[in-house]
This record gives sequence, structure tokens and C-alpha cells, in this order.
Amino acid sequence: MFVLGMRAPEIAASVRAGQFVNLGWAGGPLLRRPFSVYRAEGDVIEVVLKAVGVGTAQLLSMEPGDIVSCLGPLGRGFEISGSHVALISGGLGVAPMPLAARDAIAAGARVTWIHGARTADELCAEADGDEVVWATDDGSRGFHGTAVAAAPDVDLVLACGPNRMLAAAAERWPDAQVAVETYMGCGTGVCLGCAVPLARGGYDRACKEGPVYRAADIKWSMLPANLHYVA
Amino acid sequence: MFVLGMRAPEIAASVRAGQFVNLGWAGGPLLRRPFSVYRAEGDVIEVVLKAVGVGTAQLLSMEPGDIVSCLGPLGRGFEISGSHVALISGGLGVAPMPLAARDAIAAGARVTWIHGARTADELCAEADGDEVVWATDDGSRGFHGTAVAAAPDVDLVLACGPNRMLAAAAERWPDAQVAVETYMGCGTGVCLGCAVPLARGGYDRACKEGPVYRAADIKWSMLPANLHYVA
Amino acid sequence: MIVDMSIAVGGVRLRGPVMAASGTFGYGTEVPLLERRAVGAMVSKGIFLRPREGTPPPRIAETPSGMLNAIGLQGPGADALVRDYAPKWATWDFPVLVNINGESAAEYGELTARLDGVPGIAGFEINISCPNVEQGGLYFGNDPRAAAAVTEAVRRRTKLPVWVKLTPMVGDIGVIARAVEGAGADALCAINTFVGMSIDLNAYKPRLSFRTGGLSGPAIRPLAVHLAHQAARAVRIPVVGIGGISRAEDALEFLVAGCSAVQVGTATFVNPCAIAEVHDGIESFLHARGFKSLADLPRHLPRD
Amino acid sequence: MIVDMSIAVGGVRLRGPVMAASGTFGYGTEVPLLERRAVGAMVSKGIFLRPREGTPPPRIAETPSGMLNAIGLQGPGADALVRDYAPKWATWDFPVLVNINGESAAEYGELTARLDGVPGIAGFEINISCPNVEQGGLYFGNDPRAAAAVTEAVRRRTKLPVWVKLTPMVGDIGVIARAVEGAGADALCAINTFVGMSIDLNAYKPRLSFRTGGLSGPAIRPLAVHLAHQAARAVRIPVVGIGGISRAEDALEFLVAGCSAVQVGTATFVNPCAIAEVHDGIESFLHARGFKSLADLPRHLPRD
Ligand SMILES: Cc1cc2nc3c(=O)[nH]c(=O)nc-3n(C[C@H](O)[C@H](O)[C@H](O)COP(=O)(O)OP(=O)(O)OC[C@H]3O[C@@H](n4cnc5c(N)ncnc54)[C@H](O)[C@@H]3O)c2cc1C
Ligand SMILES: Cc1cc2nc3c(=O)[nH]c(=O)nc-3n(C[C@H](O)[C@H](O)[C@H](O)COP(=O)(O)OP(=O)(O)OC[C@H]3O[C@@H](n4cnc5c(N)ncnc54)[C@H](O)[C@@H]3O)c2cc1C
Ligand SMILES: Cc1cc2nc3c(=O)[nH]c(=O)nc-3n(C[C@H](O)[C@H](O)[C@H](O)COP(=O)(O)O)c2cc1C
Ligand SMILES: Cc1cc2nc3c(=O)[nH]c(=O)nc-3n(C[C@H](O)[C@H](O)[C@H](O)COP(=O)(O)O)c2cc1C
Ligand code: FES
Ligand code: FES
Repeated sequence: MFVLGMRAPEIAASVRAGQFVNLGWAGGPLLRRPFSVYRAEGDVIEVVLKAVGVGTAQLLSMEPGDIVSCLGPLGRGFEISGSHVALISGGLGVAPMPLAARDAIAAGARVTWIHGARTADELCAEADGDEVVWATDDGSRGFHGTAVAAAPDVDLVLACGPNRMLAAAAERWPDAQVAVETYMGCGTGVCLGCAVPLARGGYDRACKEGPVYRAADIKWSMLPANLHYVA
Repeated sequence: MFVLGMRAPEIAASVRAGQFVNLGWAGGPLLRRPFSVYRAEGDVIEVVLKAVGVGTAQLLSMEPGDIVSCLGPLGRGFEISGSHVALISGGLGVAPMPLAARDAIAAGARVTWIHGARTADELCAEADGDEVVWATDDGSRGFHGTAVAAAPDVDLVLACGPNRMLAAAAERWPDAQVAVETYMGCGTGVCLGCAVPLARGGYDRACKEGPVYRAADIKWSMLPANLHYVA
Repeated sequence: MIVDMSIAVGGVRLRGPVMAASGTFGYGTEVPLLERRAVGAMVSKGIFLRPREGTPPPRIAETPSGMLNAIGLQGPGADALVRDYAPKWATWDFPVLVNINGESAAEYGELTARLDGVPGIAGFEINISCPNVEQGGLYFGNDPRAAAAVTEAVRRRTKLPVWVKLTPMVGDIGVIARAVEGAGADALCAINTFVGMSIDLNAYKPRLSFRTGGLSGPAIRPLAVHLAHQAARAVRIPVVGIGGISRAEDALEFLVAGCSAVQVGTATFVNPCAIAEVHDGIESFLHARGFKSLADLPRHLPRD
Repeated sequence: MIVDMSIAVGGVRLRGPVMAASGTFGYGTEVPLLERRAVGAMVSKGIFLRPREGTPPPRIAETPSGMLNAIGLQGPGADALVRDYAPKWATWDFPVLVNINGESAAEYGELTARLDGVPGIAGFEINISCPNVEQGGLYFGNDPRAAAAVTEAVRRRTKLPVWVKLTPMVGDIGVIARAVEGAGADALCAINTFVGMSIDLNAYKPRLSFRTGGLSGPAIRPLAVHLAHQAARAVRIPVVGIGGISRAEDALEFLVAGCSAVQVGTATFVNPCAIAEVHDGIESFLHARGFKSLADLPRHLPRD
């Protein structure tokens, strides 16, 4: 996992936890690539990523001073409330969590962050929160099992990670707020490419009504699980 | 005009004046771009170029250590003979001339290099030869007129530059050897995209039978004059 | 810069030749950073008479210099369009055409009747790249009779401008172009997306849930320029060029090839200011060449 | 790695599924750095009975992820082919098919008769993307009767394998595929280039002297995969996938979509080792998934 920082004062000042930016650059693929905002401080925003394909590989080979077109902040972020908030992340699903922790702490809540991975190698290095719980599928560090199983019951659960992890979270906490992943054409609400199937029928746009949803509002069986966000 | 050097030991060792390399690179345009070899010393070959479009712009933004795929040496170069050789170049048509001067001098010939441009600004900074003549369309430096008009009569004329300049050379010296410019698909003789119309009818491949031709062998009226090689 | 960029196309006066293509601009209310001054007109997302859910995800897949989409014409239906969007359009300073769709000629006609006369709707763009359910799912768009029948059905219900958007998946676009011209179209739009497929090698099945999708973006531009040119040669009514336009030079290719105006689609996804940049770039080009107006641009290629 | 990469396609045994596409490999004598071991077969540059000069330059133009070409089937004619190239091919360790062209069904037949039985020629690939001069220049390729007539004319003159290379510029490729299957084709090749145009804005005319050209390269791949899949669904004979293949993954898309083998074209211009890299990549893919042979790859998409 790598962190990329960009000077983007207006976005840094206004971004909310769970929102994303849509990145494009000269010589890059045709479509922009969406990334959650990982941190925002002063004039700079950060995103966290690893190389999964052509776009992420190109981003990771950039040098200081290179220019990226950064459209955002986009989408609807988390709505933070309650006195004890759990952040549940899997793999690159850590991305929106530092801002979520910041906002929850600012709102006076106690924050427990549960981060899951397949093995200890895949755990991210740092996590912010009053309490940090690690969970690995193979038991090589922390809790032996999924992040969802490792989490305590709290007032509010915020989750981000592979869609199948979010589906599991939805079973346990229908009111959890989950940030989902879809392919995106525009990121701005015009193409209808980022369809999220809804439990009540029909589709929402992940880039506009999402990417954060009430867990029980999504028809998980229809949401593709094989996207690239999280390995 | 900029010079780009590449480590390419096998090409450097075997390239002849007038031959070219076909360059491709990751993130570049689909097709390779052909460039005359400008200099070859030790392990390094050089090409001379200026930004005319997307490919040349990308080449010029490369950093030391970047990797370019370099196919060559390609094509048939100049055949040097005689005791007094004139090199006539226009604009970026300087490209094959340093090697031509090297080979002519090595063969014991006296070399006169006549370089033409629209204005003094466009003249290249350096030229090798026993005698160097500048020619500018506006008379701002050297001979007031074309390089073809400025040239003395000699045993052998080698010319490279805009196709319309070469056509003028062909009128004066049917036996001149001229290096022509065409669009190229493959550079290796398989696509037939680089057709050079011949005086005797039919077409040759610039990348295989050329790019150097006997001036009178080309049907100049059919060779496009509006390519990008030389501004 | 004083270049007259205005132009009349098939009964619609445009302040500039660059329009927003259907399905790539939503209902015109979503695009951020929109520079309205440059929008010649907008064609709204394709609509059916009744609401449609659209296809399950994944709906899009990227391909070299292009993208496939299978949105399935998701939309709220005619009543919601009239209620929620048309009133906004009525206040805008550029015209809005509605991209209309149906499963039979009769359904196209019914939809037209429902929308005709609604303030805010300046005209219709008929999408004939729909399967003709009555004819076993063959496309209206590659059958000259079916294409003409749909055009007539719409023409009979409205006095507003009727444009017909051609599909590229045909043996001879000139035949379809002439058929719909004869049926009363005021202009043609060329072209809609090409049908394509991309395979997910992990699942051994298509990437898109709908299996196939429509290819758009720069990849199709040379094909679109050719087809728009063929259409323009076949008819007397104006042709609007569409397909892979992201820069002014791209739009100019269509104009020089005989089109009267253009639409920008996929490029807006990448660059929300694409329409404005294309518009401004055309203006600069005309200015640099000494043309006083768009109408002065050499429009028709020398014919063979 | 022990994966059996061999396959039989329409009467030709190939040691691997990756072939060189017509017009992109010359006569097989030009390509530098050629790794012969990986070449399944070669289809030679399209030839007419008599020598042809080809079109004036410019003949090619680059487009986003693609290129347009209008070479005009420049070639030395059948006699020179038999004299200069076939003897070399007879000594090679992969089969060579000749891509044959004509202006009438009779001319295709005559050309076949001239080449049939010549050592070094393993079979024929009929290019039906030629204008039918007897029918006012309509393409053989988008008329099922004309396509079948050409196929029959060739079939009657040879017992060697006859493949038919389909054009993508048709309303329904399945109709043409079935027509040529019925006329005796042993395999289909899908697809040839799409017709496109690119405009030179300095001259206000097409970049290519021939005005239009054939679009090839990665840009067309999603369209080609779709059309090859449609063709494969329409017939029982094998289909060879062509269009925009430059990496193993691209070739695998065609194979999973129902093709038996593939041809690599434009990619060879960019990378003279493209065929070998595609071949090796398919082998690695099969090996990594535990397949013992190419034949084990899941070949047909779930049908709708
Ligand atoms: C709201 C949101 C937030 C995200 N946040 C992060 C983050 O913080 N960190 C992170 O690493 N990743 C994040 N992602 C995922 C990230 O956008 C993808 O990893 C990235 O798009 C992959 O790009 P790539 O070019 O490397 O891979 P590709 O090579 O493009 O991916 C492989 C394949 O996926 C397909 N594909 C990829 N993107 C798209 C697309 N937009 N539309 C259609 N097909 C596509 C292509 O067909 C391609 O063949 C987020 C995604 C969303 C929707
Ligand atoms: C034998 C030979 C030697 C050359 N030597 C030199 C040299 O020493 N120095 C130098 O500066 N230039 C040289 N050139 C020309 C050089 O290859 C071009 O300047 C270069 O291809 C332009 O590339 P670009 O991407 O910058 O421009 P582009 O943006 O590609 O050029 C503008 C337009 O030209 C067209 N185009 C460009 N290249 C091709 C192509 N290969 N096939 C089809 N269309 C094409 C494209 O359609 C494009 O829109 C040589 C050309 C040849 C044939
Ligand atoms: C996501 C998406 C949705 C589209 N929806 C419609 C539609 O509803 N009706 C229609 O006629 N065309 C639709 N199109 C086609 C475009 O209007 C346009 O014809 C096509 O994309 C080619 O132009 P482009 O290359 O500039 O995108 C859609 C295209 C895309 C990419
Ligand atoms: C320069 C060039 C010449 C071609 N010549 C022929 C030809 O003579 N006969 C033929 O059937 N196809 C010809 N083709 C088409 C290719 O064989 C192939 O079908 C097409 O290029 C698509 O594949 P690609 O995208 O891998 O190039 C030619 C293609 C190119 C680019
Ligand atoms: S990505 Fe286009 S509508 Fe969401
Ligand atoms: S560039 Fe392909 S034959 Fe010369």
C-alpha cells in the first residue's frame, strides 16, 4: 500500500469522510479512476492505493511535481453520530477511515477501529482510534477471523472493504454505513454506470447517492464481488 | 532541436549514415516513430528531434534512465563515393548528416555541408565538414536562398529535408542520393504503408528499399509534401 | 474573437455547434463546473414512455481508447420527465431535445404525443438503436422500413423538430439515412455506439452483465467520421456528427466531412468542461484561419 | 511447462493457435527477430491474379489505439507469388495460407486454380472485403449471395482448406457466416478491418489518398470479439478470431468467446515478437489454471 499526496486546497478544505476524488492524468487510461480521500491536511489530500492495473501502476510511478487532474470531492460521505463508533475495514478499505476517525473523535465519540486482512502481511501499518483491533483470516496477528466477527457492538458501524465483507457486515448491522465499490464512468452522476442494486428494487448511483449506503438498503446478491479495489 | 541519446550498443556498432531506428515506449502512441540516427559513438546512438506532435513531445519529456524500445538499424543508407561530397540539409534534415560526414571523411572525400532554413533561428548550431555553408530563405544568415541553390557542383550530393526541397535537388542533380520521409506503419517492410512512388511506376517501401533513393528514381509529384518531419 | 458560431440544424437554432450527447449529460442538472455559455443544445438521457430499471451491474468496461456501456436505458419514464425536468429546461438558455425510445413504432408515437407541447422540450431525437420487440428483437436501426415507420410515427405526433439518431451497425448507412429523410426527419445524428464485447478471463464470461455493450470514445472516431460523411452524402437534411469527440480538432473532422454540428459524449465523463473546450477550440481555429463564421468553414470534402 | 498448444482448424493442423494475419507479415520473409517456433501459421499478404500497384501515399494514418490503412492490395500477382515465395514456404515448419482476392467470383476461382497444388501453399483464406466490380462495387462481404458465390467458386477449384475472412461492415454477421458455411467453407476468420476516415484539417481533405481506410488495432478489439462470437454462434465450422490482439489476454478473450484460434495483425508492426509473446502468454495462462491443453480452455460463453 502506498500513499500519494496531492496539492488540492479546495478539496482538502471541504472533503468529508467517505467522499472520493476522480483522478485523471495525461497519458493515462481513457477513464478517470476513483479514490477515497485518505487524509486531508492543509492544502494536501492523500489517497492510498496499490498497483492492481494500468491506472494504479501509472499513479505509483509518478514523481513529485507531476500533475494529476483531481475532480472532487464527490459522492456522499459518512453521517457520523453516537458515542461509540466502530470503523471496520478490509484491505484497501482503510482508505476512508482516517477521516472517519478524525470526524468521530471531533464529534466526541469513542472510536474502535477493526482492520481485517488475510494475513499479517496485508495489514496496514497505522490506524487511528482509541482502540485498534487487528483481525487476520489465518490468525497470524490479532483476532483469528474476519473483521466483522471481531467487532464489538456499538452505536454506529462504518465499514469499507471488499463487497463480500460489507455484505457480511450488513447481516449483522442493518444500519451500518458502508462505502461500496463499483466501476465508474464519470463519477459525477451523468452516466448511470455505477449502478448499485437496491433492496427496494431499482438502482442508485454509487457516485452520487453513494458510495456510502445504509447496509440493509443494498441488494448484496446483485452487487458484483469481483472488482479490483481490494485484493 | 533537441538531441536524445540512447544506449544501444549493437545499433551503434552497425548503423550506416541514412539508416533509421523505430522507437516505441510504454504509454506512447500505438505506432513506433522513425528517427534517423544522428550520431553513434561507443554504446550510444543519438537522434535529433523537435516536438511536432504527441510522440515527439513524449520523447522530449523523458528523463535519463527511461526506457525506449529501439528497433534498428533499419532501411538502406547512403552509398558514399567520390572525392568531393556535398551534404544538403533543410530543417531537421540535418539528422543523417553527421554520420554521412564521418563516413565521407573516412573515405577520404572533401565534405561541403550546406544547411538551409527559413530564418537564422532555425539553423542548427553545429555542422561537421571541411566547409560549412548556411542558407536562409530570408537572408538573415549566409546565402540568401535555398540550400539547393547555395550548393556547389560536386561528385556526389546527399540530401535530406522537406520533400519539396528534395524535389528541387532532384531537378539539379538526378543522381543525388536523397533520404525521403513518409509515414510508416512497421518500419520493417511488412505493411506497405510507406509507399514511395517511383518514376518507372509502382511503389517502393521507404523503410526497406529506402529511405535513401537516387533522386531521379522518385516520382516527386506523387510524394506528399505535407508531412511533419521538417517544419 | 468575433466568430459567429451560431447555426440552425434541422429546425433548431443553436448558439454554437457543440451539443451534449444523449446519456452522457444526464438531464443536464448533474454536470459539475458546467460552462453553460458553450452548450449549443442538450439531448437528454434516452427515455421510454414508462419507467425502466436498467441492467444489473457491471454496466461499463474500459477498452483501449474507449468504453463499453450497457445501461439499459434506465429512466423515470415520460410522466416524471415532464414533472421533474422539463420545467427546469424551460428556464434554460439552450434548447433541450429529448432522446426517445420504444419497443414498437406505436410506442414511439405514444411517447411523442405525451411530450409534444410540454414547455422546455424543443424537439426530439429518435434513438432507433432499440430492438423492435414486434419483429423478434431485430433492430429498427438496420431495417430501412422499420426505421422509416418509427420516424413517421413520431413525425405525425409533433410539429417540433424531429432528429433521427442512426446506428452504425448497418451494411449501408446511406440506405437508412434516405429512408428516414423520406419519412420526415429534420436532421440525422450519426452515430450511436457500436456493439462490442469484453471478456472477464477470471470468470470466463463477459465483463458486462448484459454481455454486450455499446462502444464509445476516441476509439470509434475514424469509423464515426466515415459514417457521418456517408450519411451526409446521402441526404439533403443536416447531419450531426457524434463519436469520440474530445478535442476541437476531432469536432472539426466531422464538420469538414459534411456535418452541420456535433455532439460530445464520453469526453464529458473524463472532462466535465469538454463541451466548452471543444467549442472554444473551434472558435480559435476559425479565427486563426480568418473565417468570420462557422458557416464559412469548407464543409464538404471534394467528392470522388 | 507442458501444455499442448496444438489445434486443428478447418483442415489445417497448427502447432499453436496464434497466426500471422494477412497484410501484416508480408510474405513471411521480412519480419526481423522472428521467433518461428511460436507461429501457428501465416496468412500471406492479399493477392490478386494479376500484379497490382496499390494506392498512392499517404496510405496509413494513426488514430486513437488504432490505425487506418489503404494499401490497395499492392502485390506481385499469382505468377510471381508461385515463383518467388511458394518455394520458400515449402521448406518452412509452419503452414502458409494465401489470402486471395478478386473483382468477380470467376476471378477468385481462376486465382484458386492457378495456386492449387503449388507446393508451399497449405490453403486459402478468401478476402471478401473486396468491391464486387460486376455488381457496381458493392462489397461481396455484406451480401450473403455474393459471399456464397465467391466461396463456391473457390471451393470448386481446390481440395485444400478454404477459410473465409468476414468483413465487419454488415448488418448481421451471422447471415453471412451461415451463407459461406453452406457454400463449403472449412473455417471462418473474423474479422477484417472496419472502414474509417480521418481528416487533415490543414488541407480540408482526408488524410489518406484513398479517402477511407481500414481500421485495425486495439481500438477495434471489443467490436471484433463481439462479431467473432456472433459468427461462432451461427456456424458449426471453426472461427479464427482477429482484431486488436497484442497480448495473450486479448487472444484469450477471442478463445473464450468461442474462437478456435487467432490471428495477430497490427501488433506485429509495433512489436515484431508479438506472435511469440501472445503464444507464450496463452501457454502460461493455461498452465497457471491447470489446463493440460488448449482444448481444455472453457470455450463457449454461457448462452443467453
Ligand atoms: C468510490 C471508490 C473509491 C475507491 N477508493 C480507492 C482507494 O482509496 N484506493 C484504491 O486503491 N482503490 C480505490 N478504488 C478502486 C480504484 O478506483 C481502482 O483500483 C482502480 O480504478 C483500478 O484502476 P487500474 O487502472 O489500476 O486497474 P485497471 O487495469 O483499470 O483494472 C483492471 C480492470 O478493471 C476494469 N476497470 C477498472 N476501472 C474501471 C472503471 N472505472 N470502469 C470500468 N472498468 C474499470 C478495467 O476493465 C480493467 O481491465 C475506489 C473505487 C471506488 C468506486
Ligand atoms: C526515415 C525517417 C526518419 C525520420 N527521422 C527523423 C529525425 O531524425 N528527427 C525527427 O524529428 N523526425 C524524424 N522523422 C519524422 C518523425 O518520425 C516524425 O516527426 C514523428 O513520427 C512525428 O511523431 P509525433 O508523434 O510527434 O507527431 P504526430 O502527432 O504523430 O504527428 C502528427 C500527425 O502525423 C501523423 N503521423 C505521425 N506519424 C505517423 C506514422 N508513423 N504513421 C501514420 N501517421 C503518422 C498522425 O496522424 C498525427 O496526427 C523521420 C521520419 C522518417 C520516415
Ligand atoms: C453511458 C452512455 C449512455 C448512453 N445513453 C444513450 C441513450 O440513452 N440514447 C442514445 O441515443 N445514445 C446514448 N449513448 C450514446 C451517445 O449519445 C453517443 O452516441 C456515443 O456515446 C458516441 O459518442 P462519444 O464517443 O462521444 O461518447 C450513450 C453513451 C454512453 C457512453
Ligand atoms: C496494413 C494492413 C494490411 C492488410 N492487408 C490485408 C490483406 O491484404 N488481406 C486481408 O484479408 N486483410 C488485410 N489486413 C487486415 C488484417 O489481416 C486484420 O484482419 C486486421 O488488421 C485486424 O487485425 P489487427 O487489429 O490485429 O491488425 C490488413 C491490415 C493492415 C493493418
Ligand atoms: S459513475 Fe457515472 S453516474 Fe456514477
Ligand atoms: S513502414 Fe511498413 S513496409 Fe515500410
